[in-house]
Amino acid sequence: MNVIDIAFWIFAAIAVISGWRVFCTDSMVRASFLLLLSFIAVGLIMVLLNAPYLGIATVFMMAVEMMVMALFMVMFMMNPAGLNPMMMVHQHRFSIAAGVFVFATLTGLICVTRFTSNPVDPGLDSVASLGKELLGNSMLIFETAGVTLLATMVASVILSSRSGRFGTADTGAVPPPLEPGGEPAGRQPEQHSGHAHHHH
Amino acid sequence: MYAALAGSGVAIVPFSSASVLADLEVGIVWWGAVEALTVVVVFLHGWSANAQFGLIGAYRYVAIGLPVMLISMFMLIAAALPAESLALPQIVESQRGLWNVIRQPLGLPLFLLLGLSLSFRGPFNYADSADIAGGTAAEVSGAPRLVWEFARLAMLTAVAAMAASVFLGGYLGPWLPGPAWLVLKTATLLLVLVCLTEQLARISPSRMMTLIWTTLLPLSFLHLVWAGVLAL
Amino acid sequence: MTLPAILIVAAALIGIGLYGTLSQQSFVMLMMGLELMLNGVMLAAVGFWSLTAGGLPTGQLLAIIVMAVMAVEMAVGFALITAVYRSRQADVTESLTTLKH
Amino acid sequence: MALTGLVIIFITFFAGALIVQKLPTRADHHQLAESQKVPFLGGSSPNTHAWQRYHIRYYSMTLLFIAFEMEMMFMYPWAVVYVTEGVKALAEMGMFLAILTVGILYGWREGIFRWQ
Amino acid sequence: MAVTILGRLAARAPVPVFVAMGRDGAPAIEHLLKSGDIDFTATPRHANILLVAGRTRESDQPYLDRLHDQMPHPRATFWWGDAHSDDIDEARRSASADDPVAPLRALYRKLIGGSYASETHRLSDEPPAPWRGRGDHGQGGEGMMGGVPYGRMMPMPPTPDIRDGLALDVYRTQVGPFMPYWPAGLILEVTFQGDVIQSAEVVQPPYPPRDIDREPFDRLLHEQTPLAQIERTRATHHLACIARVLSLVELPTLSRRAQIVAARIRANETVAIGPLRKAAARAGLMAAIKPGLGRIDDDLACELGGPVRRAAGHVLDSRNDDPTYTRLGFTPVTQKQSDCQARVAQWFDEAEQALALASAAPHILIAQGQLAEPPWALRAPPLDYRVTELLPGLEWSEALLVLNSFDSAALCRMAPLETP
Repeated sequence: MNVIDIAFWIFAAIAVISGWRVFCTDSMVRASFLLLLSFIAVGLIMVLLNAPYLGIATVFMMAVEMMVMALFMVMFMMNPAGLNPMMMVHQHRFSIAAGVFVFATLTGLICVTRFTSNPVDPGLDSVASLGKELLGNSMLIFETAGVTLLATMVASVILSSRSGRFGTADTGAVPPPLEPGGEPAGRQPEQHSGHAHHHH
Repeated sequence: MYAALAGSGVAIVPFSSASVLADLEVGIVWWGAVEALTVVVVFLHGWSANAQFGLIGAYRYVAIGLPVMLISMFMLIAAALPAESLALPQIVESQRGLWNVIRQPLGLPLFLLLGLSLSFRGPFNYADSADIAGGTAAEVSGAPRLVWEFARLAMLTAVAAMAASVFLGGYLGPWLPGPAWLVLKTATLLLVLVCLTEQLARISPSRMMTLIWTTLLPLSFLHLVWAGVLAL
Repeated sequence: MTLPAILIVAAALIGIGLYGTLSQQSFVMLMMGLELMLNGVMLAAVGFWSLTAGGLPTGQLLAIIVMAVMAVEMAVGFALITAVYRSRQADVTESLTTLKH
Repeated sequence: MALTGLVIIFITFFAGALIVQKLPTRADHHQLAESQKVPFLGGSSPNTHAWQRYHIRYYSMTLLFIAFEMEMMFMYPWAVVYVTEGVKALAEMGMFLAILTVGILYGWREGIFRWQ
Repeated sequence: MAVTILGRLAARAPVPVFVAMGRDGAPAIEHLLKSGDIDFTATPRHANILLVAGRTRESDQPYLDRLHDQMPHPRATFWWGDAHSDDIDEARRSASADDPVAPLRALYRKLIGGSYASETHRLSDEPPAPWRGRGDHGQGGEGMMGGVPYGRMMPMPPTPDIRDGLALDVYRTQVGPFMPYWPAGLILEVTFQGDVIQSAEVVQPPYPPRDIDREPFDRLLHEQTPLAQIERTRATHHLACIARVLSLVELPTLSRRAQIVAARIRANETVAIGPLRKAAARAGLMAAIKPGLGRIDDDLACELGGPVRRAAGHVLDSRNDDPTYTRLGFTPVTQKQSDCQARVAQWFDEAEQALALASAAPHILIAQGQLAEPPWALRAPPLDYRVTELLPGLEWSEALLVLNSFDSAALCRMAPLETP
């Protein structure tokens, strides 16, 4: 049980516990930053598996994502600081069963299969090999990733910003009328905005 | 926490060719992670006080902190091109012949601007400015405030040390031993940063955000292309 | 640091992520569950890459692509939430019932 | 291991900062009076929580930022192998940057870099 | 033992003071600025001494108590200005004439040394929303309906936002009378969504302009006064407004320099404003203020009069029909658009012009007559236009710029008490 193993188990414990705590804390902001803690732990495990670039990149990427997650959470959730207890859970038992079932099957599979073991030689410069790979024979993946990122950018901008070329976003889509210029066809969605119950 | 981040920022700076506190193979990526976590920490500092002014300061800082992180990454990548590695000791070694600040002129000024915005001083003071009555530090007094101010200064020194090693060839220098050079360069950069604090006025966050995305980012693209062509 | 240990941790993360996704009502918490699952997948990928695949470059590429999936999924997810909120002021899955009946 | 040096320094700074913060309060055990905890609003007292849904004005900028962030992830390995790969890498990264700049120009035209 | 060494060190440090600007507290501030070892803090939390400069209204007493309680121990209040009950002992009061620096330093040294007891809190100690135990659905927790650290009501139901249609929670609060760079005494009921102001109403009008600015103009009503003195007061008033705008755009050294120049002008020294203006321009003061921010239409500018009217481009100035001025070749200076930038530029131009006039005619006397421009003649009627109609849709820092771009007299007329 040399130092690396101990470190691994510590990080693994942090990751799992903070992951579990994420779903049972009231306050939203605390949940997102607990998730950040668990991601940092996973990132550090990756560094232990001598993939330093991936590990630190995970920490870097997740810090940004959790920051944005916290921003959005505070923007949309009812009481972001969890001042009143939040029991926002439905189909509770079913989800617990699903989670445990998946975990059990996976561990069963893991224990059954025998893995060939040829560990990576620590001297490998992982970043250089990744670079050669990106520019080398998997350049196609690299460019398609670029195009998908562009598609995400455009999609997220259209969906989230109010100003659009064809009128603002909250004018709502109206079904076309049966005869031109008439009353919009189809069932009118009930006007009451589907705002959930008020916490009073 | 902010102090711890600043400390780890300094840690990856190589003091001399042999000794470096943390010979991380991917130094620059860790500096990016430090910047991202700083944004998170400053946001929490503003959020924790449950007061309106602290909140305004925290959100304005995140609005400016996120795009600034991008620009600093472009600068560091441009510096890593000739060095062929992300590790800081190699970057410093690559500057043995010619310092990066001469080869890539645009790098140092932009990186210093980022340093100011990272520790929210001068024209980038969106987190603790006086017009929101002290911003995130509005509700803090006594020892916690002392630590907060110390952490801001520590982060400024971390930025100065980082800039010195990436752009001015950290410990390279003819006569003096390695670390002496590094301390000298970091001190000069700190002096430049502190003088820079009082020069420019602060524009409103929304105009600053537009300024960053529409002018500083294309500048960093140009800088990167210039470094790429040069490094061929 | 054996591979089964890493995979068990990854399985645990995936299990918790699934529980979170299914049980939480609010969109944002649902997305956090997804993020956690993807994180478990990435951990498993790196585990395989370093202990069985012997440093095959495509293994790392898979991890980077999983990270890209995380980012894309999160960006588009939040954009959808903003659009839904702008029209319906609803941030809880319960209140979206137009498809039901 | 590279990591150990980093983690040790992180923990020492963190612990140092915490100790300095907790040191003085141990000495003068002043119990914070209730009226001292009021947030500062220029003298007047707040009547609701500040912890509520805060309408950030740059939400679409953050979404675009996450997509742009992924570019950084791809650029790090590119930077390392750039010199050995030569002009081919420059052309490829040029294309990658061009694609993502189109995204930013689109965002700029949609005006998401202003306070929404 | 360590604490005493630190204590001695702290005693020598500059005195952290939070200033609650009263009716005419400005002279005290100029004294403190010149002395240099007084450190003005942005919040009471960073200060040990609350300096109440000038006379405050009776209605401000609860706000002062709240400010006093927000200060960390060891704390004390220092009343500067004479309209206060004499039960406060000598160490913490000083007449408006003499210089407050020495007593402040002595008080601070006593406070740090511990020989002076820190004042206890004035407001009641129990939380306003007392904890009524755990509710039936498990609400409650520490501070019922309020949580840590301060029990307060839950937010109001969301209302659609004026700028981007997302209906999120609205944060309605009063923004208080005593804040750095806030018109002294003004209290606004502001509703925020995020950091953009949705709507604002005046709860309490600001204090009228400072007496020392109005004194020469009042004296002119009934006797001859030297022209130089009138122009010098005009210059100091404009410089004080400029100093506030400078510190709002994060140029504290320039703003301190402007205030020191104003103090020296009041002490009749000849000082040039040119270098100050060039330094402000170089630092990008004009670029920092968004063009078109706080633009007001012409007829309102005409009613407000004074520099605001000239900033809107009207060549009306009561001085140009006065014989002595026309002999000195006086032509009113104007700007074109009437927004924040124009008003600041107008202040600079007028201050320079006033100093030029003052130096050109040091001992000419002006005949007795009605010369008081609207900003200095207070008795002008309040307008029905509210300054708070300018604020909705503005981000907080821009709103502060707009508020500070009007001189205090114009603000008083535009923000009278709301008649409920």
